[in-house]
Amino acid sequence: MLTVTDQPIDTTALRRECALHTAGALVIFEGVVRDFHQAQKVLRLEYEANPALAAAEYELIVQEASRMYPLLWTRCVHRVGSASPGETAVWLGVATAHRAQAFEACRFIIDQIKERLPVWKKEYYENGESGWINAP
Amino acid sequence: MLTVTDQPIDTTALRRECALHTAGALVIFEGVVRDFHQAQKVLRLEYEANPALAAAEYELIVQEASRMYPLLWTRCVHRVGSASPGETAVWLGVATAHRAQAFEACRFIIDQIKERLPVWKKEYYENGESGWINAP
Amino acid sequence: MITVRIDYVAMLREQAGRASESRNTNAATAEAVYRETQAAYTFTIPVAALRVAINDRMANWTDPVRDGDRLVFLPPSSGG
Amino acid sequence: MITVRIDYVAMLREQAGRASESRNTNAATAEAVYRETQAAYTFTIPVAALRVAINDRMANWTDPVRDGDRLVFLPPSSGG
Repeated sequence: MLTVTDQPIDTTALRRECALHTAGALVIFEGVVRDFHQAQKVLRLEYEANPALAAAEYELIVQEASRMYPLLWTRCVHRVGSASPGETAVWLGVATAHRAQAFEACRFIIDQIKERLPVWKKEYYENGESGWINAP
Repeated sequence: MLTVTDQPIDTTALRRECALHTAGALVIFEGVVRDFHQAQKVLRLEYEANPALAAAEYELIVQEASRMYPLLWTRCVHRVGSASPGETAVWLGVATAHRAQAFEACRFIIDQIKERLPVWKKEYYENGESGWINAP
Repeated sequence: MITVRIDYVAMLREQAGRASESRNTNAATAEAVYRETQAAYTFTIPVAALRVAINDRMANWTDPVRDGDRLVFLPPSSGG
Repeated sequence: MITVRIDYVAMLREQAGRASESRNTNAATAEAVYRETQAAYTFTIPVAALRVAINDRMANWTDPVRDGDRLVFLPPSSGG
């Protein structure tokens, strides 16, 4: 399940959602807002999402992953709105029976998220400029 | 840094230790005590470690990893003593600037931990038997 | 002439100066609708770099548009 | 004749029936010490499957042992 939230991501609550006695391995990825982008100091970011399309695309990604890996549990939260350096922008947890699967499935899902999830990031720099990331 | 503890691992406190504004990616691996081993139901496990040797071996592993990946932060805690299915046996967090490095470094370090860390696991089964894992 | 609803997101919202509109159009495909709005608002993102959703589902640029459809043009993802 | 301290861990502790001992020995290397204790306690783990630490450092089986050394024989890891 994917959730988008304009509040700081509660990593403790998310970790508690995974309470499987059958899981041997849990891999969590967190993307943290960085304070630099190509030598420009980043003061804050604005994330914008289309929640309905993002939720549907996330489910497609998980379906694709579950054809390759025996997933026991996945959960994702993406931040929207204003976020500061050091804050978690995306949290993804993947549980499987064995650790190789957990690493590979988590990597696959986050790579697809970065590529496909309809979420957009605008950075605001110390010099007063701003820019949408990946916009050609 | 590696810590061994005979108390449940406090994943919330560990996550809070990583507060880097420069980190872009954090990958956490958790090994969770499973309730089955080769079709036998596992009631509990006993973990035993040599803490001094384990701490030294972990530092060697991290040194090896840091020659391959630009690590910003690593932290590991291993449970010792009695643990039940569903409890976290090992927690490893690795932060780097970019996500590929974080996945690869975390995977490298946990693989080496499983291979080299002087920690031993004894499983106690529902049928009354028990066994040291990996003992030839 | 049909009427479609268009949501503008991210850079497109800023360049259009609006988050959505109801638009009367003779366009037959999603791509034709985008080219029409691109001309109207001087959007800088080429159609090849965008994806399109129709009625909350990912769609193809060659898909037909019908009266009452809701379109969203999706710039390249930059989440995470 | 020297005296070494040996810590027994995991399966070796169970098979020895003790966690440590001070042992008088004529063994010249870590391997010779292990073979002596293996005979005494009928340890089932072959030396090739073990590692050895001397004075809290990983060591080689061919390393010499000296009076007062502390040895730990390490079964294959099974942590995590």
